[in-house]
Amino acid sequence: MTAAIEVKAVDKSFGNVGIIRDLNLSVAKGERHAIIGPNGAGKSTTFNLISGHIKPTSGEIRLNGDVISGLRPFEINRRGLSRSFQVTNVFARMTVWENVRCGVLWATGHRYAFWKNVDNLPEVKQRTARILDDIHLSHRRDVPAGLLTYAEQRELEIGITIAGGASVIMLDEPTAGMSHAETDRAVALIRRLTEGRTLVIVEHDMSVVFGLADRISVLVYGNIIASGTPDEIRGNPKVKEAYLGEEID
Amino acid sequence: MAELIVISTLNGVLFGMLLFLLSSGLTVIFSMMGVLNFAHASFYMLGAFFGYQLTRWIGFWPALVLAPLLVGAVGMAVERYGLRNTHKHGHVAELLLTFGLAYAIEEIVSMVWGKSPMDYRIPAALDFPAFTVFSTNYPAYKIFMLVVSVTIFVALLIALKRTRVGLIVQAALTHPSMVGHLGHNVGRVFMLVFGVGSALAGLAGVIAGPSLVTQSDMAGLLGPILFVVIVFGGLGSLPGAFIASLLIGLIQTFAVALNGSLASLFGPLDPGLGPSPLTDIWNVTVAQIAPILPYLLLVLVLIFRPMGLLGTRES
Amino acid sequence: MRHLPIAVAAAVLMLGGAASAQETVKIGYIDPLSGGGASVGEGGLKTFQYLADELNAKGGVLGHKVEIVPLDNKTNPQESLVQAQKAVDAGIRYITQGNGSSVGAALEDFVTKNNSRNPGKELLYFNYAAVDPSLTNEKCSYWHFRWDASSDIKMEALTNYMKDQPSIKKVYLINQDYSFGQSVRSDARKMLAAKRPDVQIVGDELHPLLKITDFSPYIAKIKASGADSVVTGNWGQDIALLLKAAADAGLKVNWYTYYAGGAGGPTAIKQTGLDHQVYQITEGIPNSGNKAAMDFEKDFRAKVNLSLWYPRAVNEMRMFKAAAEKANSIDPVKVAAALEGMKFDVLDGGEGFMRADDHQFFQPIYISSFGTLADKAKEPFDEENTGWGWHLVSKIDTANAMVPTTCKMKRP
Amino acid sequence: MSNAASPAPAVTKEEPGGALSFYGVWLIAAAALVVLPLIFSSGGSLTSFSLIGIAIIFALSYNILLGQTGLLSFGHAVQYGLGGFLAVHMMNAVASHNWPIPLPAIPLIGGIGGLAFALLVGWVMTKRAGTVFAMISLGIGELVASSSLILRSVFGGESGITTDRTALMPLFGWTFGPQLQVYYLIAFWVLISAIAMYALTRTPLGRICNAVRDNPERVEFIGYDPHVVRYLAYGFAGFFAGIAGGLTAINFEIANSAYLGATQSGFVLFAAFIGGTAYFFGPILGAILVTYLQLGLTNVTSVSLLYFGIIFIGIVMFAPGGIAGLLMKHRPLIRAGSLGMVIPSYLVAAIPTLAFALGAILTIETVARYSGGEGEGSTINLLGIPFVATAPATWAAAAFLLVGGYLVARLTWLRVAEAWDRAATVARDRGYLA
Repeated sequence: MTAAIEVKAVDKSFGNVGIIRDLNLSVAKGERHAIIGPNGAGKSTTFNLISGHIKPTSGEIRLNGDVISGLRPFEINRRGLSRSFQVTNVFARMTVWENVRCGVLWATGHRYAFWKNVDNLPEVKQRTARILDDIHLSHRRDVPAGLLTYAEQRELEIGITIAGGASVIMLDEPTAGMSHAETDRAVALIRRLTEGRTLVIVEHDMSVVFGLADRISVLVYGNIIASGTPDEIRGNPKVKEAYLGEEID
Repeated sequence: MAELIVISTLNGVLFGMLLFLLSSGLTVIFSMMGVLNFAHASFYMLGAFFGYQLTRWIGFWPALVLAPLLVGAVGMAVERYGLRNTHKHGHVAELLLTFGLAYAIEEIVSMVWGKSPMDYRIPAALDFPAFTVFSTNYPAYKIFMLVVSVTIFVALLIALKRTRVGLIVQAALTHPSMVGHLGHNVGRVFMLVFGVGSALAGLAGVIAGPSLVTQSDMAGLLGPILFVVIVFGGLGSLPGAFIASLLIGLIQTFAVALNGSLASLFGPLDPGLGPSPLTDIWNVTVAQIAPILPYLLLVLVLIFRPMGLLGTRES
Repeated sequence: MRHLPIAVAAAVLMLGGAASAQETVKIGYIDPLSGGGASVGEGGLKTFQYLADELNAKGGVLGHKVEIVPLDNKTNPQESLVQAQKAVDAGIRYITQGNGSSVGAALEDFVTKNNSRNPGKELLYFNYAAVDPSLTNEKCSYWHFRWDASSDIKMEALTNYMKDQPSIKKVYLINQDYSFGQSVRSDARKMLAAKRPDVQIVGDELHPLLKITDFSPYIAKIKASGADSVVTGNWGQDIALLLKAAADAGLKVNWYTYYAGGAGGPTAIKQTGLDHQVYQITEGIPNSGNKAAMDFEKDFRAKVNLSLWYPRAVNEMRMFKAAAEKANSIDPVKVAAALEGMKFDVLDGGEGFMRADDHQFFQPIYISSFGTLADKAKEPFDEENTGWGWHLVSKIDTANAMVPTTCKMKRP
Repeated sequence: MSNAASPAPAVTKEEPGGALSFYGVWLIAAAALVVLPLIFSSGGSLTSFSLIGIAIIFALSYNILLGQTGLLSFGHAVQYGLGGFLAVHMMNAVASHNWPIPLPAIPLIGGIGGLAFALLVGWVMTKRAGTVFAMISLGIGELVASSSLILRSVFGGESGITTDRTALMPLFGWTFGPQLQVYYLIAFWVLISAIAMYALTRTPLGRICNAVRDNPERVEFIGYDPHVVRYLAYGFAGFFAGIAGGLTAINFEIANSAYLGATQSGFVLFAAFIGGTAYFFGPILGAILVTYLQLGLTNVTSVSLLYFGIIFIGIVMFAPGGIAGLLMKHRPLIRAGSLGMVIPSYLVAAIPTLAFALGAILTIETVARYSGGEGEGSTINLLGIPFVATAPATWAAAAFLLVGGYLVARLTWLRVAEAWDRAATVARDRGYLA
């Protein structure tokens, strides 16, 4: 079986500074994969590389077996990969309902249609409503996204990300800045919504990581130093030395 | 012919340096604050008019110093009481504010000074031919303009390398997001940069006023070319702005000096064809299209190099 | 025109429709009163208001008071049409305009259409300064009358003068790149070739209209060509800057111009020190030597604080009165009929006439040079307080300032 | 659809069951357009209405860019003008060949002209948004306006190209000579263009345009290419601008290079922004107001453009939502019934604000008279009171109104802000404000 995501020997440098060096990563289909590492290790850069936000200097990235490195983000998205952002990145002046619906439109085949009434598309309507329900924002459907609370915006962020029905979901620190209660809710949400899909997640909160992930990769200085199940990672001396020893005691 | 080349080169470099006096301020302001100051050419115009007025009152030399300072003060006031309050509404609102300002300044200037060209004369001390090339005089005042522009250019370079604000500006040019981390002083730095940028534009106005025309439409004539310069050079790139300024200055001057048209190159078209866009294009001379050359260049550069000559930034 | 409080009232009027008593003869003055050409437009307005006062002081036109209604067109053809429509809506039957042949063409077209669509509400268009020959040739209209000499008439007169000047050998043409500049250029080439085939055209330049801030590259070209005379139709800043750049570069040639005397021009010439090297071709000059004209000039300057830049406006208004009296009516249709072919003694002396074929007024043309005035008693008028003034060089009689027309006049 | 029916506080969305009110609005608009010239039948008002109608289409087309897609264009008149030129050429061709095309179809040709040019240059222009797009649109605008003077055979130099709208075949006995018939032609196009542009905002493309406006980066990650979205929006804006240009050509029977220039581009930006870009009806308000001021202000002051500039700056600084934004701000208060809490403070603030405005007007007019060289004896009529421009009393009055008005207005506006807070709190408590 081909892996959902296959990163092979990817390098990325800005100017002379190499941020990612010889990155290799493989995420199997249906797997929940967490990427952890200290600040500045290149986690977000890795996300940006895979999702097409930036182009690798060298190396190759495959999605479900197809080469996607060098493609534009929307091309990658259309092939079934969707990502969220670390900094909340919603459509601030549009309502919650419209935010999610925008995420649904391409996937339901309406694309750039200018001859259809967007309010009269039953499939779009149902799907949007279901997602709103899923992210518990139905009661806020007509509020402009910019006016939501922080936690609500994070949930909306996830909603937009999954709206298109992508098979691979990438979440960049989905619980950052949340309280304990909110985090628990978000984790449950993520677990439920990514059922049957491939999930790649970057997260600082180790309880989230170890609670959620099937496999974990540890990124240090732009390089994966270890990859394995949570237990393997816990026991890996290299990880302990480079990362866990410092931050998790 | 040699005469034309020498004179055109001098004029072209001169015009280019004037453009750079303006585009450097515009570029720095844009890099730091993300605002493209639409009213920048209006500050140039204000410089010329202040220069004219002060010259009548207290003479050219004091005006040369005072007028740019005044324009700088106006610029700082615009930043402090206008842009700073508009910042929360985003860059488009800021751009629109400066657009409205450009409009208002032009109207105020023509209200106060009228629409006719001002009798803004070259100071007597500089009103003599500096040298003669093939029997054509080259005015000393133009040499003076060139010297002032180059001096400012050098001073600017030194200021960027040696002063604290200069270092901040440099950091902003390379890493725009850095500016956010300047701390509580950011407002003062912005105001200062905006003031210096406006003062530079004002200085360009003071020295260009007597040589070119001092009139209430001078901002409208120069403004669009200025934007071409900075987009062409690459938004936010100071070296890019420098190259683009000189290039456009030279191109515009040399285009005027050329007589060629397609008709003179390939011979006239069959007169039986009658008027059509083809005959229009065929017969137009390079000199006639000189003023639209910058815009043609802009389109070309955008097709082949959307970032501009030395630009690195997406938008 | 400037009563702020009426902003609201005027608005209501605009919607509610404004009709007014026909007791006064209203002449809509459609010219720039704001925007780039405002200073010129204001000068024209004052001239016409002075002339209206003059008529009114003598009992008006057939007992009707004459009123000038200012309508600001910002030198924009489209805005002119809005203003013309506004004039029609306000019951105005005469309009006058001068600045910009493009505006003139638009108005001529408007008047023609309006008069054919709204019989009984005819509008006459008195043109006092739009000089594009096409207005009285291919575009000619029965409802349009032009008092200014069109650019080809002036060129005819100028070349008739130049043909007797053996010192002119190499001529350089520099003009603004638009219809007027182009007709100056092509007429100059055609007429010089016919009258002085030995004269060499050493340069023929068209530059963008009102966009050049530094003419020194052009001056370098003129210098390189070895020209002894330059012919230019440039106006506004394009003539002032051209002369300034010439003086800077030390270019010594004679300048034959259409509009060097426009606002700011005399100051610029004085500044450059080109004493009697700049010639202008006009239908009248202040120092013409004609007593009546010079008395008029004196009174005009005293009251309006301007030099009389539009002697043709004087002819226009006085001739309007004469035509109305001839027709014994202020109805535009009758006045138009009376104007056709009408002979008239112009301000500066000599007879002119309104040719029926194309409604172009033909009149004596003057060539004058600008510089120091030798005899202050004979030539009392200077310009813009420079101490310099226009000196009569040559007067070309009406007969030598005639051009044929291609107009096929459609009469109602 | 259980979730959608959950009791949600209505915030900005119109009430359900909108179909009736939706069609109702357009029916009322249509009726108003028909009846208007019957009430105000003078030639002057017909001229004004025709111009306002054209301005409405033009401003709405501009808002497809600025309000819907977030593209600030300084060269929108290019599409408008080219549409006008194509319409004029078409009218002349139709007249000379006796083609059976009636005049009311001509604006469509103008629209196609605008669309064609937009599609031609749009791909390069819309590669980037924001400031760069703004500058490019400015450059293209200058390029086209200047080129039009070179390509004389097409654009007719500065005189432009004239045409005769009555030379086309009459439709149902209408020759379109009288302004009234032209008005109805324009009104017809205003209605269908407005409906079409409104409908466009309700399509998938329209919504994605909004998304691109809000966050072009994010759009890329939901499958859309923002470049394509901007390009399509640019095309639509060009199409409707072309229709407006075609109508202008019919109205004036002339097209000239001024149609393409910066003044027109500035006009439409003013109209859309002053009206408010965030709401569909904003640019309509703006077009009406700005056209109206343009026609009326020039009669009463020589510095009308300065007032425009000041109004524009005021809107940018204090009400970036434009007039529509100001009006809509009060909607939750009206619904919550707390509007009454702010009205008194408005009334109190109105007096010094008006005094300040009058002081500003008096100052500007005095300066204008003075430098216009007509200072001596010239009077400024303000609210029926004649002020002599040269009299020190006038200067004193101006200074007093300006400074006093400003100081008092500042205090009263603070009270307005307090009243607003209280009213908004009430509205929030009652669930009408998020």
